[in-house]
Amino acid sequence: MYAKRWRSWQYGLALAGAALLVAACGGAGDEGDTGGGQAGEPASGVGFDGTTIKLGVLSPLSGPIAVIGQPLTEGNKVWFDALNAKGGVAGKYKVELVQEDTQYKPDVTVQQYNKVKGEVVAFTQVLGTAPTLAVLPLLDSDNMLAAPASLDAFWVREQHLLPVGAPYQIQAINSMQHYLTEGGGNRQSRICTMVQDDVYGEAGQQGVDFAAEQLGFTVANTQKFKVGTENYAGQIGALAAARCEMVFLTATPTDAGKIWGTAAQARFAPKWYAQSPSFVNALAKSAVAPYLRQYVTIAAEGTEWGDTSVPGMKQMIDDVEKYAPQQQPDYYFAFGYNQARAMTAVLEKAVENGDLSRDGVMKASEQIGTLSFQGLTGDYTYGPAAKRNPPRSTTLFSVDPDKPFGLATLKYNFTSDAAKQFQFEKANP
Amino acid sequence: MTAFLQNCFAGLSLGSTYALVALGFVVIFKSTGVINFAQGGLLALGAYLGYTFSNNLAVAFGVAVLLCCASAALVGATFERIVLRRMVGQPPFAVIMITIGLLFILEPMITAIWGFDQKQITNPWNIRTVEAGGLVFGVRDLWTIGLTAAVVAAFFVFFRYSSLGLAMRVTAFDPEAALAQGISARRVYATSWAIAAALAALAGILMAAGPGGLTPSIGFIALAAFPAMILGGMDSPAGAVLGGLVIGLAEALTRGYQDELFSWAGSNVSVIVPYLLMIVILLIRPYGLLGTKEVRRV
Amino acid sequence: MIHITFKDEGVDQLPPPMLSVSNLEVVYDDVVLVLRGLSLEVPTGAIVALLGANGAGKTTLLRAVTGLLMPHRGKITKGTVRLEDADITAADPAEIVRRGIAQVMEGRRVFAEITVDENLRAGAYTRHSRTEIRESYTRVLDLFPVLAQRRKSIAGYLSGGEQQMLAIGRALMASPRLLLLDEPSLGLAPRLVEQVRDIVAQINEQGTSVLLVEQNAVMALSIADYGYVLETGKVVKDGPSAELLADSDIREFYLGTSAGQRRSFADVKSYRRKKRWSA
Amino acid sequence: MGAHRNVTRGYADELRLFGTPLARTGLAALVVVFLVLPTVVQNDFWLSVLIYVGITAIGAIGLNLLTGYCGQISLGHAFFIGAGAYAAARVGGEIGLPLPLWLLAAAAIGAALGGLIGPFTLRLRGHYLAIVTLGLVFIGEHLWRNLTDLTGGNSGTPVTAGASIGPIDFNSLNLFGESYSRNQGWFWLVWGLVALVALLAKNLVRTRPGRALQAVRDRDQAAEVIGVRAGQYKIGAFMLSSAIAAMAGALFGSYQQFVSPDEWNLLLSIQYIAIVIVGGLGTIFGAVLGAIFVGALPALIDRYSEAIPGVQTSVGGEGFISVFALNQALFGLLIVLFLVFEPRGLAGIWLRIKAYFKAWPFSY
Repeated sequence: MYAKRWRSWQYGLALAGAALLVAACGGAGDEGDTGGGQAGEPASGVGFDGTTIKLGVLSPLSGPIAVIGQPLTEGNKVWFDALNAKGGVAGKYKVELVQEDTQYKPDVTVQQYNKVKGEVVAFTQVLGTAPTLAVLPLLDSDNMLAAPASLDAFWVREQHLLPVGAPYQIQAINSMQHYLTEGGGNRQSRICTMVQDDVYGEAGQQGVDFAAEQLGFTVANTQKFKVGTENYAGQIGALAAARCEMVFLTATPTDAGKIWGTAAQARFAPKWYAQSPSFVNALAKSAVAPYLRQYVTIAAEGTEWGDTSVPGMKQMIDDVEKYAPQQQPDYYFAFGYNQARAMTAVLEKAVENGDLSRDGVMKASEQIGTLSFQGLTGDYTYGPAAKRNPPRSTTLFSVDPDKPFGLATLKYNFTSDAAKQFQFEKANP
Repeated sequence: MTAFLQNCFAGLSLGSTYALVALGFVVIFKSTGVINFAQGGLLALGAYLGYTFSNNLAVAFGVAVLLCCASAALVGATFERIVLRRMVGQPPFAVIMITIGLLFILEPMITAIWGFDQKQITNPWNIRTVEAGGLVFGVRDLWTIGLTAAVVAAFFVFFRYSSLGLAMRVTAFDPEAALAQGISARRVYATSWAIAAALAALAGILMAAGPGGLTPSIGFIALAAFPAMILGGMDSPAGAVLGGLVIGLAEALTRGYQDELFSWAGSNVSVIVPYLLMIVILLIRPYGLLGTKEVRRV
Repeated sequence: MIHITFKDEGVDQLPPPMLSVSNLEVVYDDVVLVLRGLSLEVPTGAIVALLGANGAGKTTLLRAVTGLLMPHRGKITKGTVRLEDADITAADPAEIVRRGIAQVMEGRRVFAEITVDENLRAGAYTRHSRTEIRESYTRVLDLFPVLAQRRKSIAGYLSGGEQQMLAIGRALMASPRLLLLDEPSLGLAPRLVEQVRDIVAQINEQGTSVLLVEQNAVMALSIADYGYVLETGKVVKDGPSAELLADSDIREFYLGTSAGQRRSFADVKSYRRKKRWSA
Repeated sequence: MGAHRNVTRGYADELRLFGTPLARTGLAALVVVFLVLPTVVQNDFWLSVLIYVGITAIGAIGLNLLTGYCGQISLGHAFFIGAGAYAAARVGGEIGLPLPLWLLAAAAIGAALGGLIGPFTLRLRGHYLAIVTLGLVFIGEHLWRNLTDLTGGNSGTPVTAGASIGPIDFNSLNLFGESYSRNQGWFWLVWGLVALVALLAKNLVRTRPGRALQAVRDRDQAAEVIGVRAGQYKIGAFMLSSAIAAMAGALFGSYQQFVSPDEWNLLLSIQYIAIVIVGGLGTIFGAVLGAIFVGALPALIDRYSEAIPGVQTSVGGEGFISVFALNQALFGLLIVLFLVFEPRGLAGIWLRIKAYFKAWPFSY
């Protein structure tokens, strides 16, 4: 009996020993870093087979946040479709997107990142603050470049991220400046905020607080709300009780619609300024449209959808008509389109350097200098992360159901002095 | 004072919704011993069906409400018939899990059919209000409170005086003895599910007709109705209604006085107030305000 | 075939039996065989007593007749149950009640949380005619004056005897042609046992056939026309009540009134052995 | 000596951890798979899926001790997982304690929190307990959002806890002159811990406290009559399960290197319950099987979604249902099917297969 047991353990140990031997020969080794030839044709390597460049997209393509992820990804696609039709990067390398659904969850994003990192040159979209923060350490250790699809201010200083557009804080600061100078308010006005209880909301709040310090006003009342709340009567009641004359709103469309609906119902009518992601076209066609028209100003960038006097918008509208005619006017779409433009600039530079490896892409991202988005968003000065300077301009819109995207320009492309003062820092120093 | 009353009104409106959902929980729990986690899914389904009736098929809103309640009731009874009937006699968590499974099946079906974007139900209330005594009353809120009161009253009349109501009560008490009277337990179970689903659907469409419109997350409200059910006592329909109103009022008042009284506890305390209240009450009364004590046998 | 002398008419006849169970086999949990080919009959208008020790299968027989095996994971695997001309083997319980069989379950099982009136209403669940229900209700209250006094009381607050009356009253609300009673005397004081017996006799006189399951054989046989003795799922003896009452084995085992000659266990065994051979 | 290999002679045989030679061979095979797999599957995607699965398995073992062996339904597992993750961030990352210490610290914090909640289990039964622990998830989420110093608030917190035991650093493993990737190292670390926790749990349930737990599950008052102090065991089981959950959370956080309050939600709790049920209640092995099944299935579907008809895999692509929706619906369907047709879960199926071969060639 004992002997028998011993034998089977021996057997097990022997197997284990053999396994260890096999294991010893199975190290990961290096991930295929293929250094490119100098300033010639870039050598093929991970994500580049000599003719096609593959880019990753990590986006919630399903689930509740898909309403953001889908148009964003469509924006990526339309840009690259147009680019490919012109020959591709540097006129010869086609771009192909590898899309993975993250469901907006950090752990799934990490898995999906691991899934595609071995077949792409860079990521042209990672959507969501938490998912981006979750892959950030991996980007650092893999020396991979990714374009985040959110306007968080701390992306500016991350070398492995390629942000576009003016961060949320800038939108808030410029809005406050506008309210105090042209919007009918003054330093004594009762200025309030309503922000969602997450990183995005905190960014808006941070902008308003910064503006308060710079412009010399105080925030009379702040209401935070949980994303997906069904009943906003309490918050609106509190804002009304605080006799707010102006409320800065940081929300996403679903919540914003409920908030404005509740406000309209409570006959609470301050001047609202709202962060760009708060608005979607559908709101301009909803029952609260008259209220929005009267009281709401949206802070965003660029120009009205369909304003062909701006070259970037003309190009985008042309591309949409050609490659995605079913696409509705959408703020997120434009964002995705801009992301793709920034990524293309990096790839062009990398091809010019003759190096499409990860190191080459990272190097190129530091070399692209100031990139113009043709009026779709402000020009972005790239370079080493410490020296980057994002655009600080904002365009204010009023709600107008007759416009394609439901927004009419109120004040085009301005930069407040306060916004110029804003300093950008890393997420987790 | 005005602010206080305004908050109370908001609380009553919210509490009515909780009461409807919690009453549904209790009806199912009392007669079948099952906690129905799919209630939120049924609520969302009801609201979306209401949207389809009102917007796509353009029936009058009142008719849409009736139709959505009826169709949700049908779905509820079908669930019971196809799946839960097989689970009689299984341990409670297994049955809880089954309802969670059903919720997981229901949710993607809803979003596959109707999508994720916000829908506006064509309805006569929208954001209309009436003003009285310095207070602003949303027409939809008034209807919510009124309809809830009517439906709850109708339920109690049904439960107390109709023979099916009696059958539900005696089946809850002693299923086998009820069976011996010729009371079909199957019919009682299916009826309970149908009633609960219809109540949820009503809550759903009332919410969807509000300023918020309709999104798939509407079903989450059911999670806050759990404390309402527990607070009142899981087997007490009156307790569910009471619990719903208490939770609704507590939530709205905490929200209203967040800045003055609760800023120390962090923002949005009101969101967890239902759970905190539930825990406090359970510490004092382990079977809720009106629940009956479970008999423990060795 | 059973021959019964009807007290009222005083003539021999062969009426179609109200209930006939033939060759019934019932299995619990797919493994435990409880009834092994049991056959019995309840003639129309008769009181039939079913005697037997604990575990003999009396309650199982009642469950099989009323369709209540399912909640106990039991199944009829063989044999038939007929109510007059209809085959009701494994029929739906509600259907069986509707056809005219009502049952007073062992342990009374009144709905303790609701009132006496509501209990009685629950008993009439399968009926729809309001006037007929009204009639039954008056009849029950006449039969049980004690219930008439406590119509609005919560059933759980009634005494044991009152609850037994309520359980019988509730069964009568279904206006049954056949009433099944499972141990109605269990746990009652002797005076109440007598009362229950008188009521059963009275119900029977009003035209309801009765199958009375009892361990109290004296009480049962004192009102029954015919009796069956059940052992381990089979009928081991049957006959007119008077005959059974006179039977020394029965006296020994169920009446406890034997003179004391045959007390040894071996004697018991002989009796059993004999019965098994003959079965 | 001549007895059949499966005959048990007395309690000592019955209580052995791995009774039969068959089990021992199976164990050896598992050890081989454990050692070799990361070197064969070098794909970072599959490795990271398996690492998450392993972490989940640890948490599921904890929940199974509570639900499967003690009969208490907890929907609050996500709360303890979250607590563990933040513990790793602070103790392992900020203070910089080594892996064994931050794991133990997380377990201690989990146990302490469980001890706070545990007394509820004495007063509340069945459904009431389920809903109260559900409340715990929401209250927890509120805490995580507002205890900014501890959790980083809404922005979340990086977790920089190290992963070395003595000289072995699992983040960049170097053995026998061969270097291994972080994912390979973590695979060995996590699955090694799975084995350790499973062994400890199995050891617990076959000894006196484990039998007491099961007695409490089956009838707590009866257990008390025969001298089991049900109250102590209930709280103890709750603390133990929370401690294991917190360990899983700590591993989760330090593997992912970043955590945010959105992750510790009700869905996570439900997923754990589902794992325990799909795997089979009251079996340690089942918890691991369930974790593999529930964790790897979505990844499999996702990986091969192109091949499934009617599934939309990209923006503007064909199909009526997204991969995510399909996953969710399948998940729900699986739970329902399992409970209806095989309440004993995967472990039950496994037992049936085993029983079949044991009795072979006889069908019964």
